[in-house]
Amino acid sequence: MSTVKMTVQIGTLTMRNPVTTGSGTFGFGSETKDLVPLDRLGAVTVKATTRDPRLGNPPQRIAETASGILNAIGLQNGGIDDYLTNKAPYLRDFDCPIIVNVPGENPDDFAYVVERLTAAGAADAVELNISCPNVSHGLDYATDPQLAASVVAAVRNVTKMPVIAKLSPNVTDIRVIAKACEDAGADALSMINTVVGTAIDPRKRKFRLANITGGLSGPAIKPVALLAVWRCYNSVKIPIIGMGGIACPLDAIEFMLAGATAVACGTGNFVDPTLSLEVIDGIEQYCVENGFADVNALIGAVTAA
Amino acid sequence: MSTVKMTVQIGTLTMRNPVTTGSGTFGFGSETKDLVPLDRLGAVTVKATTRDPRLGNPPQRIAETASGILNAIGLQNGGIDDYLTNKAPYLRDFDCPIIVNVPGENPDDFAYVVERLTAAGAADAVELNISCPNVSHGLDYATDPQLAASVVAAVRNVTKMPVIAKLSPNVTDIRVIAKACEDAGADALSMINTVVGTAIDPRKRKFRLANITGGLSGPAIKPVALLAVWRCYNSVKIPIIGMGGIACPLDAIEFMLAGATAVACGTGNFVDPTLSLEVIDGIEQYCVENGFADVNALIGAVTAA
Amino acid sequence: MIKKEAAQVVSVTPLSAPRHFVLTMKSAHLASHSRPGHFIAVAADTGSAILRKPFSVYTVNPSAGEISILFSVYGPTTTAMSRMLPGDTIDVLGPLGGRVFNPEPVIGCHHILVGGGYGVPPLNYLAKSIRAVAPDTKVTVIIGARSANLLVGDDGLAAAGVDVIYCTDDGSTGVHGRVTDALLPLLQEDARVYTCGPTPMMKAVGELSEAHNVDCQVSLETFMPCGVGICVGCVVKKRDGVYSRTCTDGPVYPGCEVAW
Amino acid sequence: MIKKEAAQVVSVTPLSAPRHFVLTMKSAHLASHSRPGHFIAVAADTGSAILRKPFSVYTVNPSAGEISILFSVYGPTTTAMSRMLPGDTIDVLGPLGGRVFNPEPVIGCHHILVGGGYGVPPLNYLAKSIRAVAPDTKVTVIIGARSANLLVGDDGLAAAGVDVIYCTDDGSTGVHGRVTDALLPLLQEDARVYTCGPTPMMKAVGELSEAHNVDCQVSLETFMPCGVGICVGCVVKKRDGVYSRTCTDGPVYPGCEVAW
Ligand SMILES: Cc1cc2nc3c(=O)[nH]c(=O)nc-3n(C[C@H](O)[C@H](O)[C@H](O)COP(=O)(O)OP(=O)(O)OC[C@H]3O[C@@H](n4cnc5c(N)ncnc54)[C@H](O)[C@@H]3O)c2cc1C
Ligand SMILES: Cc1cc2nc3c(=O)[nH]c(=O)nc-3n(C[C@H](O)[C@H](O)[C@H](O)COP(=O)(O)OP(=O)(O)OC[C@H]3O[C@@H](n4cnc5c(N)ncnc54)[C@H](O)[C@@H]3O)c2cc1C
Ligand SMILES: Cc1cc2nc3c(=O)[nH]c(=O)nc-3n(C[C@H](O)[C@H](O)[C@H](O)COP(=O)(O)O)c2cc1C
Ligand SMILES: Cc1cc2nc3c(=O)[nH]c(=O)nc-3n(C[C@H](O)[C@H](O)[C@H](O)COP(=O)(O)O)c2cc1C
Ligand code: FES
Ligand code: FES
Repeated sequence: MSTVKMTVQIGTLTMRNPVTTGSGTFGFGSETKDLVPLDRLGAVTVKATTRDPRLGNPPQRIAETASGILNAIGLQNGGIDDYLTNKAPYLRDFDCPIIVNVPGENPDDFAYVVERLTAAGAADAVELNISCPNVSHGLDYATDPQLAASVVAAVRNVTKMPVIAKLSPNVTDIRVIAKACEDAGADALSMINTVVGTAIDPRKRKFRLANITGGLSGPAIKPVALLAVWRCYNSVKIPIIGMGGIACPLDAIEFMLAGATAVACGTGNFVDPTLSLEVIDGIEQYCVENGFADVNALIGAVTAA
Repeated sequence: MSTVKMTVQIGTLTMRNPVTTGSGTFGFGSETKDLVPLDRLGAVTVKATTRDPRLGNPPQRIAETASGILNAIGLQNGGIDDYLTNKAPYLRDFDCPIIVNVPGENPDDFAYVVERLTAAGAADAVELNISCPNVSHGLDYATDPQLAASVVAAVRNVTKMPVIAKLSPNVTDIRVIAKACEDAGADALSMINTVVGTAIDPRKRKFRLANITGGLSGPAIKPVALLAVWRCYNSVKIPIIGMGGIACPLDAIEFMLAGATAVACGTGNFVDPTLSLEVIDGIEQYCVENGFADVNALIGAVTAA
Repeated sequence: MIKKEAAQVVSVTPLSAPRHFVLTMKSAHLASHSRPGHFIAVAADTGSAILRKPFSVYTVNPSAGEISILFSVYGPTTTAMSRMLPGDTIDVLGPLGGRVFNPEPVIGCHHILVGGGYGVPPLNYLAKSIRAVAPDTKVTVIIGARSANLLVGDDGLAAAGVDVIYCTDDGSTGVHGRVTDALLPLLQEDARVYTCGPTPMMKAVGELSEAHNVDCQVSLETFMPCGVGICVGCVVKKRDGVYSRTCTDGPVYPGCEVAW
Repeated sequence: MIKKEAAQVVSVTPLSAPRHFVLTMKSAHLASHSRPGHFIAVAADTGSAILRKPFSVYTVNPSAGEISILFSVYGPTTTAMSRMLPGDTIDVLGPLGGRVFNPEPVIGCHHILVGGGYGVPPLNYLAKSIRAVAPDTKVTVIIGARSANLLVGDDGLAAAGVDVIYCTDDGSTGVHGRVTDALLPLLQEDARVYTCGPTPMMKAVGELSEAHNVDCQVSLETFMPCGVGICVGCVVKKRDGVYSRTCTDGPVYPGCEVAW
């Protein structure tokens, strides 16, 4: 057994290691139960849960691009009732903090879902998905500091759980939104959500996605995500959960060096559902090999070239 | 010989085919003279030319990322005098329109360089680089519609040449900037410039670029570029020169289907300096195979999935 | 139980159809747990193909601890697979699929399997496994293709006592026409239909069966980004309006459930 | 004249140093136009390595129309190269380099070539070509490495009448010490130094030569994204403060021009 201290803090939430899953890329934890014992994760971040059930967008919902994928799932989910009845009990069987991703069309929606989660004790933290590019108006909240703050404030009122604001890279200056969320009472930030884009099938002369636009994720966006983390790390004091293109342990290290306190494996789970386990082990090994007794020493430790 | 009509119009500029080069990715045309006869290109877009010579940023200036590269060249160039004396005469020996890329720190800078180019007849169109992420303040003009318009207007005053505004993807809504440039008198838009990002060497725990941040280009950004083109195609009436990750003829077709009148090969030139020739031939062949007598029929011809 | 394995490649054998191969790998786990309709997801280390690609189980050999898949070379993953050598390892996840072919009751029916393209491999496995359980049960496999040289996947069917009917669009072999032409006369009371292949074909087979009140199971081959139910990217619309994950709710559906 | 070619691979031969190979290809063009210090840029179709990677010309055989490069396996490009088979094609651009080694006047000097790592291949070519022009001229090659098993690239030097001095950090063969230890006693009036290898080594060799008023040519091996002068990403700072493109203004510079 190594003696590296692997625990990190996201507000009042203690993670046994810095690794969680990207919302929407790991289902509700049960799908890959044969492959990933949940109690090994720092936390499990589950798929978006909305006030009402959502059908989602018609297929084609995903297209492959160079070192990435575009997705336009459209937040298909069974709604908060379904989550509380059918998903939370399973998740609660594991010694693993649950982060529930919450989208909404207005501050009340967000607050309603968070209130239900709080009352039921069915989450250990909430991640406010103010930045989903695949539903109408899904983006507005993440592109305007006042709107973003209004969502955070509404949720802050109804829960003592750590509130994590998930930011979009599709803005001129992500620091402005980060600061607004911090000031409104967010305990942490998670970034980045997907980058808007599209793909065309030149032979058919049609868009590849039924929704036309989608969100780009995967290794292609890692440079964008790393810069977002680094910039926010230097602008706010609250911890950051970094994600965007993590495909191996060293990618996760890059995020921590850029200023992330924790990281999430997203699209990488599709290629290898056991990626998070590999990343946990890899981070620990990196600490051992490089003489870090505490994984927290990596946070923001990058220096100029 | 095929009978496909390949000429396209960028304002008053006639291109014999829709293919030009991305500024900064093809030097001043002479470097690859053994490989690319300039008079085969629709136009040659040369490296940024500033009022005064610029040293550029210290190395490391380029880093490889997944399906892309980050660059922070910092606009190294000899200035307008050097261009007029040492570069333009060479370029003028070819039957190929010259588009000169012009950055600047304020509207006067832009106007000064364009005035000199106009007076000397040393360009056939100018591309205003209001969006270079690698110099201080380089981005401001592309992120604010009023500032962008002020540059276009200043240049519009001093030249009859087609004025092309080169837009940045690092904004919340590129359509707003596009519209502002159109209203200020731009004859065309070119998009996209690079996407800001960074990369870290996890073993050394240092940034890979001396400049810390760089501009991401290459296939990784193609989905972002295609959407920018499609959105602007539906928002403005002036023609668009599309670029971002073109690596083969079908990529160029995607850009035209999304609404680009012409396309530029950028980073792809580094992998294959003859890429533009391949793209020209490939577009023509695509038209033949798909029954298009005029390449202009491809522009914006994409339909829903 | 789904496992991720670095399975050892036993052989990669080219077929007579151009660019088609059978890849056999060692995997005691897959060999003992794969049922007809199950698939596996292959991650080829090609650098550019970031997603796993699904392949139906074609043959299983539990005693040798081996399974095979049959594939045609299309993009980076299948190109890499075609270049693998015996002794190489192949990164596979499986067996995948939440609902597979259900031929019960096996006895007393005429099982008609209708396939085309890469829908043939799982039907081959299904046909042979029905005959293995019930050697007297009538099993017919109808295989369609544009032309004779594109027909694949009848390996060992005749030997297993399965009737095989070929249909080609150009008449270069077998029935000159579509698989539905061959299917129609067989849609008697005892018929049960299973189909896998291109969507238009499955739709036609499903609708024809439904019109004749014949039970039809369709195995959908949508684009499956993850294969394990976590991306919700592989959905098909069902007649009740719900989008269903074909990887874990399928790939096999009652034909009458699908909103084609 | 720079050409882009799909050259035919003649052989890929492993060397005794681990993961080192010599790749020989057919190219009449490269064989007749490559001078010592020239390099070629290889695009391996690996899917993920988007940039070409530069490799110094190691040996040329103009009569056979063949050239060789010597490489060690590091990332995707070199991995792909190591797996190439005779008859495969390799996508190369070359010869590249605006300024190459200049050994003129060849006669009357003691040419001292100091290399390490992948700086050895071009020096090997230079040493042999000096001896070919002036068989009586004194040529010494000093090759440094951490340890004996990492020494590469002395192929045919002794046969060409070149003195070879090995230096190893661990003393496992030759001089126990750095290349500069071996160089120092040779820095006489007739000496001319050429160096290629890791930057700290070249810096030390350049400064030592300069201190002894000996002319020194350094061949820089910076990261070269395009290799043809169009990206301005490969620059080195010169003492006059200007950033110079090592691909087309170099790769060879007078040591005294470089701001190390
Ligand atoms: C359940 C199931 C079982 C299958 N069984 C077999 C089998 O037994 N044998 C067989 O040969 N094939 C089978 N397939 C199909 C197989 O998965 C594809 O042939 C495979 O994806 C090709 O991979 P590739 O890497 O060679 O090409 P790809 O790299 O996948 O193809 C190149 C491009 O096409 C895109 N693409 C590929 N497939 C699709 C799609 N369906 N929709 C949209 N875009 C797509 C990719 O995103 C990529 O951009 C099956 C598919 C499914 C869903
Ligand atoms: C003029 C010149 C001549 C050369 N001659 C030889 C030779 O004869 N033999 C030989 O073995 N090698 C030679 N090299 C070095 C050779 O180009 C590298 O070994 C090669 O880049 C390795 O390619 P790869 O694809 O295997 O690894 P890469 O894919 O290039 O390496 C993996 C990662 O490292 C990064 N990387 C690689 N090199 C650098 C660098 N220098 N600086 C920063 N990042 C880097 C890449 O961007 C990539 O992310 C030469 C280099 C130059 C400039
Ligand atoms: C298929 C898919 C579905 C996603 N669904 C959600 C979601 O419901 N809520 C959310 O906040 N982010 C969602 N995301 C974004 C990811 O959580 C993550 O922020 C993003 O993909 C970047 O990380 P990656 O590159 O590692 O995937 C989704 C991403 C993908 C690919
Ligand atoms: C090394 C490098 C230098 C560049 N220099 C300039 C420049 O001087 N002016 C400019 O407007 N764009 C510059 N660009 C941006 C390109 O012209 C192009 O807009 C961008 O790279 C996207 O296209 P690509 O993905 O095909 O490279 C540069 C890009 C690269 C990679
Ligand atoms: S393929 Fe991912 S949910 Fe079905
Ligand atoms: S490598 Fe591109 S200019 Fe030198």
